[in-house]
Amino acid sequence: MVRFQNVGMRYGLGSEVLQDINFELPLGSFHFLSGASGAGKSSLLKLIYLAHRPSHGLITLFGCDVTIAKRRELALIRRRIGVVFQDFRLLGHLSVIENVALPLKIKGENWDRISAYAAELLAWVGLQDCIDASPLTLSGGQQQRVAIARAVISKPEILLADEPTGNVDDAIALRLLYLFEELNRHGTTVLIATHNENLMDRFDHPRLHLAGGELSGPFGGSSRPAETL
Amino acid sequence: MVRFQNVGMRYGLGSEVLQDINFELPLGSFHFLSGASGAGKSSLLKLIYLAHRPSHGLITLFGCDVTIAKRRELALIRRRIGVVFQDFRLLGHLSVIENVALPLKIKGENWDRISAYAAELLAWVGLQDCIDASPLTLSGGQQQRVAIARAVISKPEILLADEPTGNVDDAIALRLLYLFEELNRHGTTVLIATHNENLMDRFDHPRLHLAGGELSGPFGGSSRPAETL
Amino acid sequence: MFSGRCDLALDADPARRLLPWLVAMIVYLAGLSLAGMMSLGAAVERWDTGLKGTVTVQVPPGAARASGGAMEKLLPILRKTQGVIAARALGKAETAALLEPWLGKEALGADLPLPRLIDVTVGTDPGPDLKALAAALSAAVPGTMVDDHRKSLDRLIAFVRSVELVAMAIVILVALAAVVTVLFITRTGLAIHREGIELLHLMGAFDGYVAWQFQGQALALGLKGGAIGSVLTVVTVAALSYMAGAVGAGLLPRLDLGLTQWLVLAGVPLGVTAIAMITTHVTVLHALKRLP
Amino acid sequence: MFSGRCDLALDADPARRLLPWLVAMIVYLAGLSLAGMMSLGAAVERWDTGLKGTVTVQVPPGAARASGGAMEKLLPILRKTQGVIAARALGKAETAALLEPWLGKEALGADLPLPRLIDVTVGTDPGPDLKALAAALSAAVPGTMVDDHRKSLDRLIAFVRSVELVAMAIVILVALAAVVTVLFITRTGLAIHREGIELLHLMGAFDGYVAWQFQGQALALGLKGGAIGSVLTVVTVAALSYMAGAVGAGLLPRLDLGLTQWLVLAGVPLGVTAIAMITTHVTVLHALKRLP
Ligand SMILES: Nc1ncnc2c1ncn2[C@@H]1O[C@H](COP(=O)(O)OP(=O)(O)OP(=O)(O)O)[C@@H](O)[C@H]1O
Ligand SMILES: Nc1ncnc2c1ncn2[C@@H]1O[C@H](COP(=O)(O)OP(=O)(O)OP(=O)(O)O)[C@@H](O)[C@H]1O
Ligand SMILES: [Mg+2]
Ligand SMILES: [Mg+2]
Repeated sequence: MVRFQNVGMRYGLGSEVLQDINFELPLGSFHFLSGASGAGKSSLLKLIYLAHRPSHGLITLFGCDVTIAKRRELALIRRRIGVVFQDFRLLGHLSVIENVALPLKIKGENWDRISAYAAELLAWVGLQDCIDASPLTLSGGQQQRVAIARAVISKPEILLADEPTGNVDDAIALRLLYLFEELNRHGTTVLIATHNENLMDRFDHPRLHLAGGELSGPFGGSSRPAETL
Repeated sequence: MVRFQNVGMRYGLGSEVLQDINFELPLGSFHFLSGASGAGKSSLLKLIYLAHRPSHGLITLFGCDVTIAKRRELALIRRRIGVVFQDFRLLGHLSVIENVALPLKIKGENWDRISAYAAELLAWVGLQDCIDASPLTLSGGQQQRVAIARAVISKPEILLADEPTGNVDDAIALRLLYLFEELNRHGTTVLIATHNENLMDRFDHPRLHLAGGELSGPFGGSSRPAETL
Repeated sequence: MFSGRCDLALDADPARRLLPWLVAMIVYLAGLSLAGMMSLGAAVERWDTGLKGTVTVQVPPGAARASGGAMEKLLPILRKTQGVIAARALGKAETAALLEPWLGKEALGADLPLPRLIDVTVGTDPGPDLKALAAALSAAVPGTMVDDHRKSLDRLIAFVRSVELVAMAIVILVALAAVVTVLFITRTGLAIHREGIELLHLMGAFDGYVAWQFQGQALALGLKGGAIGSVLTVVTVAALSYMAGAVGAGLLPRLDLGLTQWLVLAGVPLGVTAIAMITTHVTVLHALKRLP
Repeated sequence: MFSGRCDLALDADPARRLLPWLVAMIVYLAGLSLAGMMSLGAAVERWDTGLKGTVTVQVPPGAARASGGAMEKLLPILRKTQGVIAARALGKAETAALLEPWLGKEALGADLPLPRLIDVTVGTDPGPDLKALAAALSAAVPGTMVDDHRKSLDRLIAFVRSVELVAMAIVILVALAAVVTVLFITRTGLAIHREGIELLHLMGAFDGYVAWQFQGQALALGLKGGAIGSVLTVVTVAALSYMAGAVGAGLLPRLDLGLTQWLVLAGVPLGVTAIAMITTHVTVLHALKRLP
């Protein structure tokens, strides 16, 4: 599903934020990604959702080498990945439900087919009353839940969540993780970057740990570690 | 210091987010503010830092009724309040140290007097290496720490922090709270809105709790509850 | 619920309501300059061709009196000359009418002696050798002059041509202003909506999907502004045309435009719109290509 | 380290590099229209005052011959008339020079009889009763005409005035365009920097502190664009002036401007800058007043 081989990454001309990362996320795995603030968790996710290119090394997504993929292929790969951004990135001039439905709209799907599902999803994250509001009028935690609904609506094959519970209380955080587990049961590969030790402790999923630009942890969950490939 | 009497608040023509809030924060007190996502924590803080006006009731800051204060007086009151916004609100085109120094610059202070102190503060929150970077190139947790440094640099008489530890790990969160306690010891009145039960448990400060638009808790910390005023 | 394809709310920006007026003003200025240029051009053209085919032979009154039957001597010479198509002596009334604007009716009514004039129609390709002709004619009747009207008008035409150049420069400048304005608007739009664009890109939107949102707006903007500007232009040109007609000053170029020229004017808003679309397309795709 | 007072990086926006050129074009168009308007106005003025003070009395050649000593009869009448300041009979050479443009050198060289002309300088307040004068003169010498030059020029002046009106409309329009552009820029700036503005406000910045950041930028923008536009205007006007001078067409208005008029032209960029500053100030303060 996702395979990194000797991947390094830097921003502009700075020093390498990530060095020599090797790992594989098999189909249907569920991982946490931990690390101190500034360790490079978001950077690692950016590489997977193709917002940034590695400075060296090989990244394979869905069996496709992303460094040689064409622009249009990259767009199609991006559609198979759902992302919860650390800073939400909601569009303030669209209503909540339009924000949530955006990934499907980009795929060219019909609004009628979308809207019922989007509303159901919003109810699940506890936002049934805010469907037609602007995200700008929502509280921090509500915005975060909209971002999560948007990331999962297209039933992505890979779900990347960056600190998805930083602005909600523990009860909602648990509920959101159950949602991720539900998706995972249906085949989605999940990777969640978080600082919340408490939350990670409650779930029995393998943890990847970033420190000093290097990744350690039980790679691959139920599968072999990437080094041996 | 801060006193609310029968304060209600609504956004636009919506229903009341806060109803009949009564409390007082005495000089030098330290409170946590808890409540579910969307309960109105950020809204309550907005009333204190004068970003929003109450729909009814009386708010007194530094002994001054804010509904009748002149525009210029309000600006001067704002300068005595430091705020950590839930969404940071850093200016991307300024460097980190310029962002941190902004409150002092607005007061018209001299750059030379400012810069040494700003650098020291940034070192305290662990950002000595990012002084001249743009906030846009920082990780989520780093941005949050810049926002905190900016809120405290002018040694405000009131410090309001909205979910100031949502993007940092527990070790840094503790360090930040020690910073707030240090300020509090020097006389700053502190109010911190947070979901982090763990963190609140570690400190022995009174908690205000928001639910259903109403506030409950041991008002005033070491002082009398506001109801009896 | 979804309003078309506008994920970026480019039209929600309050400043955008001003933009059609900016475009309208550009179209108006361009249209006015173009109309002025074309009508000047048409006037010059008229003078030019009107004069090209005729030459006037003038016999001063004294000379005419001195050599009796000047006309009879001159006309045969003219008719024999190669390149001369027709030569016709003007009667007294015609001559008086021609001179009236210069001398006034009353002067002519008095006994002012008039020169005799011969109106000569010449071919242009090849034309007659006017110098040789003049020599031949003044040999026959001393004092006879050949006036091909050119000298007196060449200076005027040169000036008008330079005014035309200025008008053309203004048209080019205004087109440039249109490009700069559209570039500015597009880049501002890109700056305002940078995050939205990046988001759409990261969700897997194709470049065309994003570019179209900007282009569609440019189209609407260009058409709306163009329509306003065109109406203003037409009204102004028509009013000027009417005023010039009422004044009836034959000396001055009239603002009467042919069908082609009205079509060219109609092309101005379409041109501005096209410029807007193309500029937008190039700018947006250029910006998108920077995203990985 | 702090670059002046710019907390909002209004100039960091890449689109902003285009703005001085937009302003320059506005200044250029306004300047050109103004220059054209003023030189037309000056020409009309010249014609007007040049004509107001003089009246020409014309005695046709026949009449002059018929009543011997026409001058001796007419001059005393003129000098007695109220409002006439001076009356001077023109010599043959002067008359020929005056008529040359109409009749050509050669015609005058021949024995064309010339009318006799008297150049009369009249007061304007009160002027002489020209009708009564004409009657008195033609009673003394039949055929004498009084020409106050007005009729022939009034039509031309009317047309030129209408062209002037159009030029003025363009100046006003361009000023409007300047206002709209500045409004657009300011509002766009407000939209882009809304969060920054709100932040400064919440930190306790006074309204003037925030407004100044925008105004300072408008000032810089106006001055830079104004300078470019002014240079372009001066170069163009000078070039046109030179061309018109080279052509030497006395009929056409020359682009020669007096000191005052150059000062007015110099005022254009300052005016645009002032408009920019004021518009910005009003817009920003208006937006700020909405914040609690
Ligand atoms: N756009 C950028 N340009 C330059 N440097 C960047 C950029 N984004 C992040 N960095 C730097 O890269 C490092 C890793 O950042 P990253 O956002 O990946 O950390 P993180 O693990 O997500 O931290 P956090 O938990 O605080 O969000 C940081 O030192 C940061 O300063
Ligand atoms: N600008 C606004 N306009 C309209 N409604 C708003 C606005 N901001 C917040 N609200 C509404 O007010 C309620 C309280 O929001 P508030 O941001 O105060 O919650 P909160 O307690 O801070 O929640 P969180 O912990 O998720 O940040 C929410 O229901 C929200 O939808
Ligand atoms: Mg991060
Ligand atoms: Mg909040």
